[in-house]
Amino acid sequence: MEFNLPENTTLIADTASRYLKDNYSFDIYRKQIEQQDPFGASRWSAMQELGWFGLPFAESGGGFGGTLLDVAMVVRELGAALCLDPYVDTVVAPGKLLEYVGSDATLAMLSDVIEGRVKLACALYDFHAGYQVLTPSMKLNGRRLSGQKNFVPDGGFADTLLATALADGELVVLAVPLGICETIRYRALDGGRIANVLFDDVDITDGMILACGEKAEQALSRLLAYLRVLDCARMYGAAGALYRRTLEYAKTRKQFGVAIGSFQIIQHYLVDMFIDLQQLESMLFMAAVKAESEDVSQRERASTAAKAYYADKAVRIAQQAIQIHGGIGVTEELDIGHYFRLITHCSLTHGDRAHHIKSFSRLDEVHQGE
Amino acid sequence: MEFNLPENTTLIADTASRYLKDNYSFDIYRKQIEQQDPFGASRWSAMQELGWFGLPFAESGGGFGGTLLDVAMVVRELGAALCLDPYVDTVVAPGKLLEYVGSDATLAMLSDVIEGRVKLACALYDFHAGYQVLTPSMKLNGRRLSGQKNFVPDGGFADTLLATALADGELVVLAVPLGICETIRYRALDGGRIANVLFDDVDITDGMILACGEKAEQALSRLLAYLRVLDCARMYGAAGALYRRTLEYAKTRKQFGVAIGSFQIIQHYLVDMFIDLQQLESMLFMAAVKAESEDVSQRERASTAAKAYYADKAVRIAQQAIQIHGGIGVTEELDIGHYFRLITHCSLTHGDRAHHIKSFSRLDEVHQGE
Amino acid sequence: MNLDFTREEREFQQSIRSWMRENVQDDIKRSSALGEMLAKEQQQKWERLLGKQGWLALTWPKQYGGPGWTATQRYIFDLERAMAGAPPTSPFGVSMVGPVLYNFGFQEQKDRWLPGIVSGETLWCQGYSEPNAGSDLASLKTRAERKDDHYLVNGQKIWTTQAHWSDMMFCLVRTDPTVKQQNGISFLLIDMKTPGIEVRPIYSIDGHHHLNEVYFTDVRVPLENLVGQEGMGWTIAKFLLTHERTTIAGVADSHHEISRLKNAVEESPGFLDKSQARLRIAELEIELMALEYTNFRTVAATDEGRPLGPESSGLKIKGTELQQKVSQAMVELGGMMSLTWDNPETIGSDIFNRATRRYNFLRACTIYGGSNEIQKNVLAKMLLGL
Amino acid sequence: MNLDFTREEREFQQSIRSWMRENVQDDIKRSSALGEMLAKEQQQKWERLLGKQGWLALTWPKQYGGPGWTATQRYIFDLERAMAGAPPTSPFGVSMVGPVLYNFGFQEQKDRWLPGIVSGETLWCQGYSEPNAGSDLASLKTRAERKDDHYLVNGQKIWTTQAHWSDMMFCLVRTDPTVKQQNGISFLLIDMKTPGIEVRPIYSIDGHHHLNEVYFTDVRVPLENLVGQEGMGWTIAKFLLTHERTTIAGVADSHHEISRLKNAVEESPGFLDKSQARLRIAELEIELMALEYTNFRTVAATDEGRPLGPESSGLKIKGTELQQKVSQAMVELGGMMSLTWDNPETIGSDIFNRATRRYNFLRACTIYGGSNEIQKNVLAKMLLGL
Repeated sequence: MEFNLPENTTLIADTASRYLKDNYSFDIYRKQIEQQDPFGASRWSAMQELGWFGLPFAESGGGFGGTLLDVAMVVRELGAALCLDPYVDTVVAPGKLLEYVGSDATLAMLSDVIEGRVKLACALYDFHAGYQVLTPSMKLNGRRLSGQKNFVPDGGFADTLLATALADGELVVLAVPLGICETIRYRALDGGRIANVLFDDVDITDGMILACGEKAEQALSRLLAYLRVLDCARMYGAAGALYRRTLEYAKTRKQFGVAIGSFQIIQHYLVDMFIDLQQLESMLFMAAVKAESEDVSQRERASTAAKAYYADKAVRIAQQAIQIHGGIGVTEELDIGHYFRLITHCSLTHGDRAHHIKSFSRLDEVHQGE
Repeated sequence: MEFNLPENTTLIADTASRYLKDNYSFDIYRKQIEQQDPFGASRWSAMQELGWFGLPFAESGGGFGGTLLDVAMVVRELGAALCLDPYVDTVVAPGKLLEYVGSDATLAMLSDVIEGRVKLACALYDFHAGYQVLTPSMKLNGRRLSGQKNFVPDGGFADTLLATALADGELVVLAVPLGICETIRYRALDGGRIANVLFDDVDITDGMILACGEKAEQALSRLLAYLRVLDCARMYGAAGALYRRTLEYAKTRKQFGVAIGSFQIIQHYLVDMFIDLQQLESMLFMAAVKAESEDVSQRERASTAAKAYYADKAVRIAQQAIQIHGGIGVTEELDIGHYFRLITHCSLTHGDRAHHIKSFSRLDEVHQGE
Repeated sequence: MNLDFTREEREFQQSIRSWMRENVQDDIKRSSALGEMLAKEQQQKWERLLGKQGWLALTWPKQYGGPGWTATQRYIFDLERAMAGAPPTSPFGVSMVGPVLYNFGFQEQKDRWLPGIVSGETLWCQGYSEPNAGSDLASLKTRAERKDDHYLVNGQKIWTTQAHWSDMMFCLVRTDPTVKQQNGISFLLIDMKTPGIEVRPIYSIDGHHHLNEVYFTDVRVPLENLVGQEGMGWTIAKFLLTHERTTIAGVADSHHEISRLKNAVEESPGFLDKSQARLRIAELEIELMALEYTNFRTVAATDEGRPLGPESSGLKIKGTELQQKVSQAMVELGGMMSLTWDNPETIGSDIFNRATRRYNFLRACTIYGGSNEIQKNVLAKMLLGL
Repeated sequence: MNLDFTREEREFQQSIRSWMRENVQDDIKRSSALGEMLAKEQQQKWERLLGKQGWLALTWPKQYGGPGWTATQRYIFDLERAMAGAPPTSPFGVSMVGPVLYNFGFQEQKDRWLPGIVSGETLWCQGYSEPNAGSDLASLKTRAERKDDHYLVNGQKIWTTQAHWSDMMFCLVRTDPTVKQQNGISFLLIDMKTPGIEVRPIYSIDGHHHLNEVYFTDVRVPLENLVGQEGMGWTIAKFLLTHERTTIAGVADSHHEISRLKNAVEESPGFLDKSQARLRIAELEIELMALEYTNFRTVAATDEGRPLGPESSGLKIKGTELQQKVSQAMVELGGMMSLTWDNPETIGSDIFNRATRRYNFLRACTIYGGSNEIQKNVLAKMLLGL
């Protein structure tokens, strides 16, 4: 067993951290959440220059062969910086789906993603099916696609969706240009851009069907394990930032003539946050390593456990950070409340706590270490 | 609305408290839990002299017409005194069952209970059926009774059981002399006496069948609402005693040169206990008043809510009392740990927390005040 | 012991219910069903309507414009109000400065200010907190210097709820900086239109503007706007803390919220594990019951003229914790439907779509009015006899 | 980062597992399956068996009798031990006085005492707590007066686990009452057969006798039983607190307990809502995962020779809380089956029938070894830099 971040991963994380420090700020974030246009061309190309576009993907497909752990460290830094640039939603998620499908057509599309030539987003959810991604409510009848997709995190600028539907009860993954759908964009809880997309008897051509049946299901299953871990990574970045800010605040903020950190109750709150953060970090590392496993039960076990744990403990850290900050913590002025929203947001994407506890309870136990 | 204890109820509670102070003690309790014989004839007749035997029952049946609230205050004092004398199990519970059935035969038996001429116990549970009292696993085939009853709180001395069974799928309540059954007695968690009773093809005579079908079910439903409230009353007595002892301990016990009550964390623990105790008291009053209602939904709603709440908060108070006491709290020497066991015990009788939350979630909501 | 309402009380309840059914406007009901905040105009229209009925200053003695109700009636009114989807009324006039005025004010002050509160015409705000005096109020710094015919006020208040809506502020100011912290504080009424007052919005993380900073630069306040004597500010502030409020536990509004939650779950488009969700709601309902009956005891005690004990701190603590739990359950049971912020159309369920607004805002309810930690400190002192 | 065991480690695991399968006696397995405490004879027989294998003093340097394992191997051993239904070994000899002796003891002391620990022959107990010095150890009063060739010990210890089983006690005593609290404390080894020692049982609320009071009346302890110098007792005690223990979080035993709980639920006579119960167990398993991987990081850090940070306090806190939660779940999922205390036969499920024993006993695990509140105080000082 070896629990250190590989040198290369540390380098990736440090670079991400430095890049965000130099190129992102709470001010930029606050402007970004007010804008329809998510972010300028400059940060999009910066991401590409940093190698983030290729990072999650196998070298054989033109990627840089980074591990989920590598990607998670980037996403952790994005969370810590409160950065809304939709790296996961418009690069990682659709890219991994294409990679997991692994056909000639999807690998060709993947290389467009890596080169930054297309802007994709995954449309996996609708409010009828909820977190049951294998049974979307959208239907493909022959060549006609009808239904809707909700909560599509397209960053406000995707041009093509990778959407799921059922065709005769069988899952299909389609690539549909957004131009032929009715799209309503709005803001999500974390400030990012999200869309409702209506497919009103849309014509589907052969080339749009990327995968079906078991192939589609397997690709989706792998994708979701991957994405749950990135949810955790983002929450970890935010929770860590909250902890550091709150600790600092407790040291400096005075009440009744003394720093509030001198009150035992505040001390114990901080200790609880610290301990939970330690455990969250362990869960993140664990899940990042195991969620790429070939073994579906390992993937599911690790990623559902981590997400369920985060939806409890990271949320609690965010709540306590506000409580310790007092009134200032619930204002738009300070970043505290924004991290709080980010964490609530991530606790609900790709399965919430109840969903994951239930999934976990139905997995067979794998004896640790076997 | 009027929230004071009626004068008469206060008198009953004060008398019970004084009686127990004069006639019961932690030393007596400690001897009692070691003895097979539950308690001497003197406290049995004292109970009768105090009027407790008649208290729970209607005047028309020879009782004193006390309310559930009256009985609950007696039981609260028994809990506060850690008294194991099986008043509820051998007088109240069987007596109320007889009263609720309300036939000539059962009312005659009830008058024997009130006069102290019989020693009964209710045998409602077995480990197969668990808390599902309407579907016991014991079977009555024609005149032959087969099966077992567990967790029978007969105080170690009952001579006749009021037992439930199914006859052709229909619930029956029987009065069975313990002499014709195989009985194994042992100690329960709270130190009281409890029995397993095996019915090995036992002959049942006509007179033994007290009620069947809907009549039996209704009597049982009313009984259980009543008993849940008494569970709460006993826990309230114990939790109150724990709170007072813990508060006193925090004022006097020194560590690091100061009373431990001067530490903010201990202060907040105590405040939490105090606040929960307040709410527990409100729930007890509420449930005691409503669980005698003719309206089944009121009875169920009040008594299941109270019991579920107690199984959470009274348990938590008991845990915190130990934590604040430190090592001394987990010894047999001190009463703290014994109250702790009593509370755990009562949280599991007549339905545990999960059972009651589930029952409650299935009741229709009644708009408060209507 | 009788935990049911009397026949008279039930009749009273029926009459309030009918009135609410006829008088709560549709736009208010709609906002309430979605858990949205009202606009100033809606809120004030509603309060004026109540004022016209004589139903605004509920706890006040009849002579000052109270309806002469018992605490039980007030509780019933509040419950019916909440269940009808009407908002709570602003506490600053009727629950705070009003009682201060009729207890400590001169006749002229009563004549001048009480009618506007009773009718809902004058909107008040509370100038207590300062940037470095939140939970530690005694350290406040806003200075009111006595000049010939006025006080000259300089300083800053913060977290001033609805200052941007208000006509008047009641305010704690330091009139004597030379004496011990609490002693130099006075209770002053300030017209918000006085020159030198600047109100700056603070946006909360629910995306709304409730709170403000208020800056005072050489603001001239007439001497007759001092309530009581100079230096009595602390006494008055403490008086207010123990002043009875049947609504401190938020029972009525939690009833309303839980019923919204139940509706949302039952009408949810279907993917929810409803039996699982019902268990969670059952736990909340049971907690509300415990809170409600504890609150009833306070109400009953008030009706019998008995003094309030430490229960009321407990009610505030439990009540706010429950509000947070209910709002968190609403967010979490909403799942992805709670992810939405400014969606122009319903996605599955409006209630869930708006759930995080209230959840975010309610993080403040364990902070304001003395954080729950401070409440526990105070309560501990009483219990331990420190 | 590699979170799987290496091939060597897996082979090691297999060999330990086979050994356990063959060597854990049936009576021990039976007790363990029911969550019962072992008798002294069973416990000592087991420890001697491990001693014979050289598997008792796991963390010790090879020269003193340790097996030379990595922390990972020790973790694997502990896991396989627990899952095989074998008890944890007593910590007082191998984890406490042993490391003190080889770090602070004279050669003679090492020669005299270490072999008995390594072999499992000598049983030790820990004389720290006193009636008025529990969490506040520095205020201890047991006096050791230096005479010509011995210390004369008078005083009382309390909460002395297994004192009634023990051959030896290591003990904190006050050798100098004139200096500041911590400074006058020394670390003394006392033969439990010395005249003047009286051991009185304390029964715990699980109904068992683990704990004792130990009274010292003019007990003569040879001068050579002093470890280190006079006044070094506090230093040694602090050393022990930071001494590595891979088992502080109780991960292995929590695995075993959760697996017992799962068995009990799955084999329950049927009235349980099993899917409901499985959700509760899932939550516990997930918490255990978080604890386990945090523990792994400590283990890995130890193997790499990195110093332990504040994580270990966190492990103790989380680990004990989890043990309590698991035992509470076992009691509550047992329902009425948990009501039994000394039933002579199984009622539904043995595991549930005995569940409250462990639940009761484990209330102490957040108290002993420095209560969790004290642990948090210490941790807070480190975090806040106080």
